[in-house]
Amino acid sequence: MLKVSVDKINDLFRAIAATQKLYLPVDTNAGAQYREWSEGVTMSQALNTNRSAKDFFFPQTENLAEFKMEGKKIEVKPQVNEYEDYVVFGVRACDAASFAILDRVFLSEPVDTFYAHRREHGTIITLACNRPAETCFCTTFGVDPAVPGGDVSAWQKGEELYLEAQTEKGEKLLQAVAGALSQAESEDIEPVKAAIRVMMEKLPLAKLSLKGIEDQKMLDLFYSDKWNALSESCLGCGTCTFVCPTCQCYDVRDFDTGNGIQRFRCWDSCMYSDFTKMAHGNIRNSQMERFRQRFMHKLVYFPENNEGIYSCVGCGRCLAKCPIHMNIVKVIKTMGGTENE
Amino acid sequence: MQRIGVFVCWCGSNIAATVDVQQVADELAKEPGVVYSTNYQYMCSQSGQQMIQEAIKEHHLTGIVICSCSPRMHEATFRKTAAAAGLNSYMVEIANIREQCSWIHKNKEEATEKAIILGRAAIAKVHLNAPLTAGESPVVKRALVIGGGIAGIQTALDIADAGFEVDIVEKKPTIGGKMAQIDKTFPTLDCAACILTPKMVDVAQNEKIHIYSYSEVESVKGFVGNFTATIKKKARYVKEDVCTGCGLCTEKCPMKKVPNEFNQMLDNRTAIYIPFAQAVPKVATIDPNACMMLKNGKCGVCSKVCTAGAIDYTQKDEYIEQQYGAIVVATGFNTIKLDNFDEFAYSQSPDVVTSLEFERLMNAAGPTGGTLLRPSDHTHPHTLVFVQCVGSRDISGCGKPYCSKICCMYTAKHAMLCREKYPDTEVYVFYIDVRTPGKNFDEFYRRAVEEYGVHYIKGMVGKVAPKDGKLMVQASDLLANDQLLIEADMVVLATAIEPDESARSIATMLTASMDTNDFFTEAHPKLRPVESPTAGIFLSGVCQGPKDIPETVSQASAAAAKVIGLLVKDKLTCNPCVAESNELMCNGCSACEKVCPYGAITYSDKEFRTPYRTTIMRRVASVNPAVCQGCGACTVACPSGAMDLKGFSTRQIMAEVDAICK
Amino acid sequence: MEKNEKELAQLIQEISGLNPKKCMKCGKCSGACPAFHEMEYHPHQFVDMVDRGDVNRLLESKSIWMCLTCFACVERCPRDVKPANFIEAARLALIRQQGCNHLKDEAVPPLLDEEMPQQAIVSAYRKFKK
Amino acid sequence: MQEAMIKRAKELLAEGTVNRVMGWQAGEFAYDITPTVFSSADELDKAFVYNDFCSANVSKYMIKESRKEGKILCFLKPCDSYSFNQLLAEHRIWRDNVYIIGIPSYGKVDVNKVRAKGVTGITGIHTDGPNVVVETIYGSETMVKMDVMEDRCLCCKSKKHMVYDELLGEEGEVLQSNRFEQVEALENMTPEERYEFWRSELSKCIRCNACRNVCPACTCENCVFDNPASGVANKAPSSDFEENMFHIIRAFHVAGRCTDCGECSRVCPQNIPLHLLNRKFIKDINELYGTYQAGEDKDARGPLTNFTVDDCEPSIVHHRRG
Amino acid sequence: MQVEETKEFKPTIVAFCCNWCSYAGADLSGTNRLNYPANVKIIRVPCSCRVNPMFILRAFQRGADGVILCGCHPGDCHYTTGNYYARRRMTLLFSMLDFLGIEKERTRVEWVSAAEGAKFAATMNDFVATITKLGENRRLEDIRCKKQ
Repeated sequence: MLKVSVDKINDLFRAIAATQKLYLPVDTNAGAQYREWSEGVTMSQALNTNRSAKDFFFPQTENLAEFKMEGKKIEVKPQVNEYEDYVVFGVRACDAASFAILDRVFLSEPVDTFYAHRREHGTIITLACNRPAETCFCTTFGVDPAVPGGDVSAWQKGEELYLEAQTEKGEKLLQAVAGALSQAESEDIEPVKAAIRVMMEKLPLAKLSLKGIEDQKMLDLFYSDKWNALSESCLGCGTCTFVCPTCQCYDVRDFDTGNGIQRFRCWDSCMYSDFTKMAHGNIRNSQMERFRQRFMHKLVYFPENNEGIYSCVGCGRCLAKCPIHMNIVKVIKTMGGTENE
Repeated sequence: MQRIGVFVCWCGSNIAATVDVQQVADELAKEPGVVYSTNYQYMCSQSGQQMIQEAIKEHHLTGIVICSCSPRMHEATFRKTAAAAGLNSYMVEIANIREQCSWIHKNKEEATEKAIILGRAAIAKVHLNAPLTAGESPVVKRALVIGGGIAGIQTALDIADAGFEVDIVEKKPTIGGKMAQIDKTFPTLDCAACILTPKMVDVAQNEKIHIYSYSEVESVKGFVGNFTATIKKKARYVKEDVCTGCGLCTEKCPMKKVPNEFNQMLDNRTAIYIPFAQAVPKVATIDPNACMMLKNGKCGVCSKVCTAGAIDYTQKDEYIEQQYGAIVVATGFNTIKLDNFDEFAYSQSPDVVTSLEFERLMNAAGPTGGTLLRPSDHTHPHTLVFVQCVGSRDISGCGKPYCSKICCMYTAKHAMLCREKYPDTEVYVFYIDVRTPGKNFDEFYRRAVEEYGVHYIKGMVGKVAPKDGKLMVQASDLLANDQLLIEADMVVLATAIEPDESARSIATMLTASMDTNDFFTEAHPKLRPVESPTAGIFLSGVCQGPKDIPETVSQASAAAAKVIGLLVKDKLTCNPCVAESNELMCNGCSACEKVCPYGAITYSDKEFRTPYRTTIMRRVASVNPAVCQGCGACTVACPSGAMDLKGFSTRQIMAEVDAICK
Repeated sequence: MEKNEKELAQLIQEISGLNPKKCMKCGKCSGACPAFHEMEYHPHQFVDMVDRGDVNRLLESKSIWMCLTCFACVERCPRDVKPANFIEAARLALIRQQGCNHLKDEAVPPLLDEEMPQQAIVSAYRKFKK
Repeated sequence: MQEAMIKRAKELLAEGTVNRVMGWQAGEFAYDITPTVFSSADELDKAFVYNDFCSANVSKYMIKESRKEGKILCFLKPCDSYSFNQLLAEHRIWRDNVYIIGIPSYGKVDVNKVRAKGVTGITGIHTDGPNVVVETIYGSETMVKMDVMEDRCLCCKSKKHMVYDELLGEEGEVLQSNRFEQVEALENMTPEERYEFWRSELSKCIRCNACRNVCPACTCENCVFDNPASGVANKAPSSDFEENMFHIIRAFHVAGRCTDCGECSRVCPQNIPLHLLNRKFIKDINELYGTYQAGEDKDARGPLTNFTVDDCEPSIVHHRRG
Repeated sequence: MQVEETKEFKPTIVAFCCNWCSYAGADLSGTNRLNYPANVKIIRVPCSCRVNPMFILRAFQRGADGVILCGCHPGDCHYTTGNYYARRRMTLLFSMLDFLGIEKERTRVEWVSAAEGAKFAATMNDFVATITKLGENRRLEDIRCKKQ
């Protein structure tokens, strides 16, 4: 366990930024957003960033290949990226937990090399949540915001920031910046952890449980007539999917640049009417089906295929951002999720 | 993938001198889809065209690009060439490398480069061309003429002469219009009735012409070649086919104090009436607002005296639906109301009259039997003042901003007739400008001044005040820089004319455009003066703008010629480059309909299939290809991109943009 | 600060906010004018003079003070030229030329009536001198 | 107001005038209100709310709802009624199937503004006179309502309903609003400053399409941005240009039809002031072609489907302001 | 000489011309041999009202440095009212581009009749000069479409 005084935190940042790029949440007029640290940049005190941290490994758009055309000749040029090491500071437990879910998708065979490279080069420093918000329900999915995970975990206690490596990568990073840190005891942060857990208990969604859904048959859930009412006012926008740390669907598109074709991938949303549209048409024609797909995927299909792991980490972004305030919590409750006593 | 052929024309040295045609052909040959590329001295020549046709056949070309002069020159030529070789004419695109390249650029390298880019743009476009077939729509061989004045009469006669059926719809009980009210005509001074009434008789006797008098057009649907009009035949309470026009009823009718509109209300008529002796059809009409029988069921005299038994108090308005290939608007004019012109004392003294009233006062068939008498005391006037431009050329909002065109001449006519018939009268004409452009017009006016001694005074009347049975006319004499005070017996106002009040609603019905003065707009002010921009609608007479009789008649005949030109066709070939609405994307918002200048877009509620065997009703637009002229206004108004223009589709234009900016 | 004739004409146009070019020289204003015979220059001439920039004669003339401002010409004018407004503008332009005084000091004594009360003279000065 | 609305809704349901009620449903934390269709008195009792967080404009739902069997009761706030009227003008709503009750709106509270005051863990919020009291797991806080009101409500254009079958509460007036101030401020900047401003704003866009999908003027069956044949379709802001293009075309397509309800900015998860683009068009239209308020008169011709012979030339843009 | 010329900035200009007036006007300037720079490339459209704002943006995206729209003089439209609608649309679009900080000089509307060959050439010369002075389009470009 190491520590640094909060008023000297820039020394730590400086030390990290000396060898690689450092990203951390910064206050902007669009809430907290990850920005590259440079001298003078201060870290946001917000609980979480507007957009999730998945952007680091899975950016919204990414070039895959290019087809150069000259007259009738076509040349295929695969996308070659140069990857550099980087550090993300201030990731919360929920987002850190989301990486494991993304890994299951992108790192299983066939491995998504773009994702794998970015994942490999990134070091995550997480930060425990001292002031959780009402929209938080990470505990429902077994995430403990007092033990935030990542390559390095950090806790803030008063004017001190405590850091502890969780992985080899984290170990290496902390060693490299050891000059900016001083030794500390693990017990020092126990009160912080305890306080966080107390706060988590008080949250309005603390007792949310999926037990009631787990007990139901998949097809019963699928054919439930409750979906109609739930999806009735859904606008079909992609806000929930785009701010979600675990949504990982993308579309591959070609863009005619006039000199050739740029093939790229970009985030897609199962809420969109043209999602997975094929030559024959669309498989999910109504917004109800699309809506159902999103939640069935997160709460039923994904755990079915992934040892019971839900594809939701309870970060609460969709609760805050949905234009009509329909969200996974309301879905869980309506579909039979119980209040855990 | 298209198989495209590129043909680069030298145009002798016109292109070849500044553009390296060989290089253009070589470069364009490298473009995707181009399977054949060549250049030749004169592509438009017989042998050039032959070359194109052979290439089309030999290389199975699906599209061709001609790099040559402006498409305005030879697009039609090359389209025919392609068609002759079995290729759809609309699979041809022209790259304009003469007018817009070789002729304006001196540097050969630059010009060649530009020619290549223009060629690429044309290739990009032709890639997206689709074969288009000009649609055909049948033509109903019958014309509708709205208005039975001299304009309508002449148009109808000319159309009927060519062997086509014509219907005249006239809202008054008789045809004849304003000309029937006029006494003499300028500049020849022959009597209007003498030249008009024979024409009216011709109309009545012409088998091809049907007159719907006392009728109005209720609605018009359809489009060029195929209009459906509903005509409302107002109840005249007299059986038209039975009435002999003997006029006995009009003599016996006890209701004798109905103002006579034919005589501009200067005298009275009976409740059952025939407007004038030569009326066509010569059939009596009962005025429902005046007839005692119709109002309170007490009277029935006309019915009793009618030996033919033509009176039918129970008659109802009748609606007739009829199809037409063309519609001619001949709605004519009226004199404006003089409510805004108190200074001329029109409402204060009966001796202040409009020129149309004056016509009636001078007319042998008029209220005074042709003797000029003052309406107030029926005495002979000795001093007459004519005021020109009353309400014309007025931008103050009281009158009309335009020149009414006919007043100068008829005022000269009136003045001259007065002096001729009554040499003891003094006649003053106050004018701003005297406008006499027309055959024998200026001579006519000068005769009034020189031979008849009419006092033409440049200036305007500022005030007319009735005083002791006289009219005190205060006016300026600009040339003498003086103010005059004339003691007149009568004042005649050359009142501005305006389109008939029915014109606006008819224009709406026909989706024909109008100007701010409610005159119909012509398709082109110089080159298509008798057509409305709306296909199949033609304009005759004053409804299009102020005109005198000779002009009206020439325009009427011109409109007839245009109508005949349309009706002789069995089918209309439509420009295939028209807008097309994709019903699947249309949301029925009406934006396109609002910007369409031709009324080519209509809406209907349609049932659409939705998933799981459900359906939904949606309002969608459809374009009538026979009416659409292909301007494309709707394509941009449409936010969803449901509306596209064939031949100039969004994708085609964007492909051109891409090729040019590459 | 004295303005030349052109500028004066311009000033009159500006004050009136009207366009003399719209006049079609019909003379209806003069035909309607009740004070026509009192004037050296007549309403239609005002407009024309302003248009041509020939305003010195006009400003020196008594005609502009003869206008009753009855607005007959304004009412009757078919071209919305409003001659009376030009006349009013001409008056204002003239006054501005005189340091905003309706009368020049030296012009006052000859106008005085011998029997005019003192008070009237004083109030006249108040009224006509700013 | 909420009680009166429920009472009236129940009456209309009971007498069979309507068979459904479009309203707002309570959520988890007082502020997360969802527009919902209620079909029974029980449902209304259970979850119907009308409070300072019922800001969603429900008029767009009427496109779909009015095509269903039976009549629906719809509560419209003044600004929603403009949108509704505009949709009527565009023949998108079947008027006969909607029963409208106009309800007043006293300005809605923006929970983001509450959060921006450092408040988190919100468990309840209620209005108390001019103040808003926020209950959180960390304690309770009181703030002035004006400070946390939605921006669009602070420059409200009208408290008057443009269309209704009946009214609850008092009818308001069209207001003199200062809603163009921000647009003006931008206009007064140099082009460079404006460019920087919009670049920094629009680069935040994640193309979630919330602005488009919530917009009551964006009712196309198939948006050009979703239609591969349109030539402009794209799913992601994959270049600066695409960001600009999306927002220019989005604003252009609703120009003359946008009622300035402000939903686009409300729902933007990235807080882009999108309404400024629409307002710029409105301001230009007002200045160049005469004041026009979309949704005010459903029979009026929109400014872009209309013209006058004496319209200004496009070069006016070159002459105006610097 | 040649080397120098290639260095010089040559803007790409797209001119949308309505078929009936401006395209004919452009032809006339050719017939009269009135020069204007070769960077101007004309796209023929039936009427100025066919030009969608999307076309203009597309041109900028693909590398145009200036876009000009030419149509019949107001009142002379072949389709009677098309250019009136185009006028409103373009006014609002240009104003919006200006609002976004994009150089307003890059877009222009000119009314050129079929008889105004000289005006067409003069307009193009002037427009090219303006754009050349303004330099490359940077604010509304799409980097993916840049020639590499």
